[in-house]
Amino acid sequence: MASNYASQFVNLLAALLLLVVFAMLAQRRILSMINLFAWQGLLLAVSTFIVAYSTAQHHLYYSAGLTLVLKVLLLPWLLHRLMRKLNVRWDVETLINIPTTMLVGIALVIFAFNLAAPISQLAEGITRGLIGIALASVLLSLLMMLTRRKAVTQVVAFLALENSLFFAATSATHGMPLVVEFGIALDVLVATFIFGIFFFQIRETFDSLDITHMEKLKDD
Amino acid sequence: MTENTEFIFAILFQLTQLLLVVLAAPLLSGWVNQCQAWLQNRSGAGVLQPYRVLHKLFHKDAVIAYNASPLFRATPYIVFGCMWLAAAIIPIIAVDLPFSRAADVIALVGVFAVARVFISLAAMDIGTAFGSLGARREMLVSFLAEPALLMVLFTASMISHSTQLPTIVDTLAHHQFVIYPSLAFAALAFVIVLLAENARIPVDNPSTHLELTMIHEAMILEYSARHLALIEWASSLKLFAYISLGIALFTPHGIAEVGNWAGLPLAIGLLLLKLMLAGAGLALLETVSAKMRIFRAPEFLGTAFLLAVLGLLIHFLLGV
Amino acid sequence: MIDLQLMALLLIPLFGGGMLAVFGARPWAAELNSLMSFCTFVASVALTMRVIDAGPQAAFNEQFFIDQFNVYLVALTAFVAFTTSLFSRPYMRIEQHHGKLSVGMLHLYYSMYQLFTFAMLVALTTNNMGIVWVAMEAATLTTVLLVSLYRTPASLEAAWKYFILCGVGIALALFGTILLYFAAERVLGQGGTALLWTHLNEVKGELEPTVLKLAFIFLLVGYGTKIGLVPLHSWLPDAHAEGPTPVSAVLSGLLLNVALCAVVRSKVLVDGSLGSHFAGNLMMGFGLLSLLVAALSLFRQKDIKRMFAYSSIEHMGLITFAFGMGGAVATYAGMLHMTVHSLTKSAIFFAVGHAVQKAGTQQMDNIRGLLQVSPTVGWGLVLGTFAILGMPPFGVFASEFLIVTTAMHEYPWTTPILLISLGIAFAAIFGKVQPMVFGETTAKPLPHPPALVPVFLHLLLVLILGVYMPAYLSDWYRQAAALLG
Amino acid sequence: MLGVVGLWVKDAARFIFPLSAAASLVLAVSSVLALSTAPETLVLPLGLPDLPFHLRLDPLSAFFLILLGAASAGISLFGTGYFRHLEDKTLRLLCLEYHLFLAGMALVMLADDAYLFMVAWEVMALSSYFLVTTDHAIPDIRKAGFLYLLIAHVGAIAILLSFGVMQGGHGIGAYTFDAMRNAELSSFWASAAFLLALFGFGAKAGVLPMHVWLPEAHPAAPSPVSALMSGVMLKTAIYGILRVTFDLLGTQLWWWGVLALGLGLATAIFGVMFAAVQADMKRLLAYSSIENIGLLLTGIGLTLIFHVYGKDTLAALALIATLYHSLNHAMFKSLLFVGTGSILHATGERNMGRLGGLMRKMPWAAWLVLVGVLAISGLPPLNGFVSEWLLLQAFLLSPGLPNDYINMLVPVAAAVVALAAALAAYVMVKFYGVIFLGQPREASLERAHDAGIWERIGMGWLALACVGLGLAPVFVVHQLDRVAQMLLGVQLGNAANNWVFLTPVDIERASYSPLFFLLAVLGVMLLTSLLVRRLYHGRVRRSAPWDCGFPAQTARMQDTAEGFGQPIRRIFEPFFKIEREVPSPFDMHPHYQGRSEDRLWYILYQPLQHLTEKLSAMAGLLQHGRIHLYLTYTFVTLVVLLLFV
Repeated sequence: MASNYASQFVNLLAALLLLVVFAMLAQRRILSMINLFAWQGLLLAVSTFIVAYSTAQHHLYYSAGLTLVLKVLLLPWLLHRLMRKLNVRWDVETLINIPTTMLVGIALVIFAFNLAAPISQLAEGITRGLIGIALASVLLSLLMMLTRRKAVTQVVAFLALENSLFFAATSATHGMPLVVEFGIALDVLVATFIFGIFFFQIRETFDSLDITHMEKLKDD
Repeated sequence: MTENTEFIFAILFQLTQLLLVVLAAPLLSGWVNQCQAWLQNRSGAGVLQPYRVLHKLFHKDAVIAYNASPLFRATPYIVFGCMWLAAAIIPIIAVDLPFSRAADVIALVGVFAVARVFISLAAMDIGTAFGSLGARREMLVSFLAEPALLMVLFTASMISHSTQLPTIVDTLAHHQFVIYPSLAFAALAFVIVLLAENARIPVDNPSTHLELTMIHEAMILEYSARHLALIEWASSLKLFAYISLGIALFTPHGIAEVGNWAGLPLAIGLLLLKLMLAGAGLALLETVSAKMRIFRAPEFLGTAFLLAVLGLLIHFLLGV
Repeated sequence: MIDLQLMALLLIPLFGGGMLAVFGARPWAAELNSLMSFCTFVASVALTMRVIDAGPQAAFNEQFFIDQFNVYLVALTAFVAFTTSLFSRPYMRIEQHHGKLSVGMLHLYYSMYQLFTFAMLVALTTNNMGIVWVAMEAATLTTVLLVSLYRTPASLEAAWKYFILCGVGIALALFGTILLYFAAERVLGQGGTALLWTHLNEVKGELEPTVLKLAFIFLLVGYGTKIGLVPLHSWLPDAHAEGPTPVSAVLSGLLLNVALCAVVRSKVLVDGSLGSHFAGNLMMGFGLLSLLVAALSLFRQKDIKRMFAYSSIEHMGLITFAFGMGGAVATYAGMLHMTVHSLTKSAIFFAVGHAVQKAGTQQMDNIRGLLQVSPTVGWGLVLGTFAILGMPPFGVFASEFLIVTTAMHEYPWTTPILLISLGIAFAAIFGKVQPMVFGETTAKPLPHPPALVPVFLHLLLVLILGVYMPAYLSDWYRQAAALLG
Repeated sequence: MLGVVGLWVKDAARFIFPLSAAASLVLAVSSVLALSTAPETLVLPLGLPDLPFHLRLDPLSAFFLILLGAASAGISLFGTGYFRHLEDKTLRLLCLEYHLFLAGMALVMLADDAYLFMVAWEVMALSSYFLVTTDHAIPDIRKAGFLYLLIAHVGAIAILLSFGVMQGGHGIGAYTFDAMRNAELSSFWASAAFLLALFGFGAKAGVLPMHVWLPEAHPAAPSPVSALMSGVMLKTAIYGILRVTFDLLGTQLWWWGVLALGLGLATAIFGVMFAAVQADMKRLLAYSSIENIGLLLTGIGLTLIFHVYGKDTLAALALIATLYHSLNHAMFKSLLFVGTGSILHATGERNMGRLGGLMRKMPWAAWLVLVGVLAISGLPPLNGFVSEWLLLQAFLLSPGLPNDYINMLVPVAAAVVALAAALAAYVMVKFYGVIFLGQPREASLERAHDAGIWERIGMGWLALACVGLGLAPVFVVHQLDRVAQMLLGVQLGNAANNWVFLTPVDIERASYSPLFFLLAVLGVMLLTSLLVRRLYHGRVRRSAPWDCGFPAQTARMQDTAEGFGQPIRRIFEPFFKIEREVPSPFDMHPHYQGRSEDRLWYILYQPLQHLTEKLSAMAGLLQHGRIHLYLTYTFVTLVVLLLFV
């Protein structure tokens, strides 16, 4: 009974997650993108928590907590600080205009669902069809990466990608082994720090975070 | 008749022919010149003129350029030797000649080539403009004439399944009489080759010393006295060899078989007749045709080459 | 016992990283670095001996697993890491002398170098597909810092591209891993063992094909980015060209192998489960594409390190192709080629490093007359080039011989591509190297004597592998080939 | 024997060259012995696992080892003198490469498994490359070396592929030649193997249209090296073709023979035609090597045709002609190349237009080279003529093949061969006449010095070989019969029954006796000279040559190399790409220059080059710096792959 509710709730969260990704895709302002990223993290944490509760896997509690700390509090805070330090508040300039991006996004979602259909037949219990959503949001975040022009936004998109992966890991497959998850979390953290360092270096060498400056290396 | 008497006869024939050719060769060229003279309404110097010329030349002191190398001096002897050998191994009066085992038709062509290469090298030895000019033209003419000659000989040897001159002649002369259309082409080609190789009009003119046209004369310009005599003798030997080769290939009939004493006089008689006819024909040809530009010569010889190949192909097509 | 050895192998570089994080600024940091790498090498040798004696074994309740396949990569990695540390000692000194590097940078370099070794060794030895992923990510992060060591705009750009592209790739690989787990947990149940390769390998027949197909695609695209398969290779030339030369050496000599090892492992699972040649065909396709495109790109390179980076892509393509063909001979050849390629390519990069330092530029048009200015470097480059171009009697030829002939026998339609690519690659590289080593020049000698022992040591090994392979080595390879099927 | 080889490789100072010459002699002699004995095999503990190095010494390899030994003996002796002047460092390096080269060639002929064969093959190529680029300061030489090694390598890959086709069964063990002999191939795959092998070996031999490297590389190399490359290395390719076609491949098809025949004829004519117009003496020789390779290939093609149609005696005849000719070519071509070497030493000049009259300055070289010239022009009684004679015999005996087209083809082919031979004589007269005869065209030539003692010995040995091979054909053919026996299972039995007359088939069909010929001519010469002196006198007076009334003649007015080649250029105009600079009537310093180039280069190779460049430009577009694009690649790849599962 509970598991039934739980599964519905998780599905709802999954839908929300996808929505958030779309929102990020459509988003023009960096700061709100970062906030959306925080929201995504929150949804992730909650869904993980519910899965942990309903399937009674204790290590999932840890990873839920980890997510909460890392992706809802720490990373957004870091990013905010960065933004303030580098005082980048300008709007996001995309390479492809937003509506087109959205349309491509829709297509991707359909594609992902079709792809995942046979798999979700296999999945039992509460996690039916979450693979599809996870896949969709992975592809969407990838799309986001390659349409954004600023280093920061690319990084946020990258983190969103990690989020959706994490979602797949916890919700779709009831969580990976704990050691793996810790490893993943650690890597994400380190990655973010390195990103931070990079921002400063890029900023001081190119005095801008626009990565269109970084197109010197090519075969000619 | 026993084995070794037969062999002795063969040797005898061979020696006779050796002497015969070397002595008769100048006579033939003399005959050709005489015929030309008659055709051109000149009285002519007489058939024996070549002998007188040779005799005179042998008497003179040889004059050689300062920088002449031993090669230059050895060449006349080499050329003479080669030509003599060549003329000696072509069966004209009798089929079985021991020497001709040593060199079949391909080797025969080789012998001619040796003489030619040496005389060209000698011509370039002194380093006058004419020598190398003549050598170049000689090689130019020959590199087309030689394959043509080979093709002619191949046609004959295809017919007789042999490259041995005696065997060829034997097949053509002493077996039942067959008409070979392939040989007709070959004969035509052969005549052209003969004209070219013996420095005859229309390819070359033996009696001119006009630098721009001469080939053979340009090469031997530096030779004098006995060297010149040997070379002249050699070229008349060459003419003799070619004509007798033609006779052997195309009209061998009446040639004596081994040790056939009875047939011998007839054979010799016939041979003389053929030679005289051939010489007269040659004179006629030279009289009626004009010397052509040096660069027409390749086309001329190319025709010969093609004719010869055609003859070979026809042999394959018709099987005869 | 095995646990101890393994621990030694893994902890020495970790500890070394710590040490150098502390003492990295000292003048003797370079020696310390080499020492640490040497200890690692010794440990790897010990481990190898054991595995050769006692066969495959697991350690740390199966989290780590060592068989003939990865142990030889372990030995190779440790060895090349060691020689590279030897090479980097004078190289970095010279760079410092030329004012390209500060002490702080060196500090970072040494510690990261050790950590990088550690990450690679973990990725090789672990049995857990998840931890493989973690280690690969860690390796990426460390090398990113190494690539951007010079802090020049170019190096930053290269590092950034490297970071983003490999990050994305790795992320996709993670998704693949998750799918793998998704399929596995339904057979092996929840929790720890479901990602252990050994277990997966036992039950690969029962795994769900559709999921594994999907998983393999993600894994291939993910780790393929790291291998540098076309069209995922875009980061590779930049990273190789802009990073310090020792890093380029270990990148193309080692990291690519490690990634390839992961792909091969998963290929075994997938084809096992599908019972078809799906994964193999994919790998063959990518291999051929990489071979062709890399060969063509070689033609236009002006930067020497860039060119050899492309040659790495080319060879990785060849190896992937070989593993994709499968079968005893091809797999054997693939592993042999991995070995000789790492040795040769790192040797070439050593020589190139000094050549560049001599000429003061990476532009090949400005590098001339190496044989004249310093014969050792010149000959090193010439021989290395001929080795990498597959000229006998070097070992690269041995493996190419087997690969090409097997391809001719099994998949004849691929051979035109092989013929064309190898021909073009030869023309390109040889035509560019020849004028560099020959001819006249005016270049000044180096402040420190160049380190050429590693170069010739590697080339010697490659030469020996070309004409003579000790029996135990070949048995070892053969067992590994048997493992991979 | 390999011990000897190993000894070669060991690097030492100057005395190594005579040593290696001795070693080559030992090699040659031991191979002569090996020719008659049964094949010996040897397995070394080296090589790949399951595929140790297999060595095998059978009549075929023995024959080519004889060739190698005999030729390299003379060349090494020559080299002793030739390399004397190098400074020590270069000499050591060169010595090492030189002997690696020799060892590589020897191993190629001994190899009995694909791997060893390829290793030796590439070692040979690599060492010869380094030898070619000995003085690499000159850009042209670097270019030549590059072209050479590139074509060699592509050819090697083709050979590799053909081995891949022929391999017997699976596993690494399948690459021994024995396994290949036993492998059953469908006619399609057999043809594939043959074509690949023909391409690969042809690239090494300089068969049309892969010949372009040859006229570049031969002149670039030091003369003894060019001699080795032209005399011996090209033969390794012939060896390879024979080995693959008749030994490894069980079945042959008739059209292989036709293909080889056609290619061979084209190559022969092409080579000699270009040789005729060259002004650089080594280029001239290189082109003449192309011609000879063409003749050899023709012989192989003929052998194939006869063999396929079961006319095995004729096949044996053609094969023996081929082998004989390769032996001859090894001798006289090496002789000529080392000859040019001593000319280079004496004058430092490769352009024939600046030579001339050297016969007075360097008589030794001149007379020895003359032997080579006469031999290569195919004049009796020297060796060149014998092999041509045998080849033509093979052609003449051919009729009666079941295939009419081939019956038509054969006489034409014979005609072409004859033409090529005649042209070769032309070329050689030009070569010798312009260089050695006439008057020196440059004042500097007055200082030319004759070849040193070592060089004389080397050349003498080679010249001796030419004469010997020419005078004792019966013996040689008898030896070659063993090879024919091995490859075709048939012998030319009655070749040896008459020691003075060479009668390949039957005394009634054809016979030739060089010895007799020589004696006859010499006898006649002696006789005549005696008679002339006896009947008349032997007086000689020296004077200036006749200047035909134009006293201002200079040596420059002699016929130049270009001039000598001009008729050929004129006759075969369409085959050349001719560039002329003709002076205008008003030039104060009139200056004429004509260059004849190879059209094939422009028809075949340049387009290839352009195509590759275009493709690589397209590949370059992939990599143009924008990270978004790179991400897109990843994305697209992923999506496409996902679509296709």
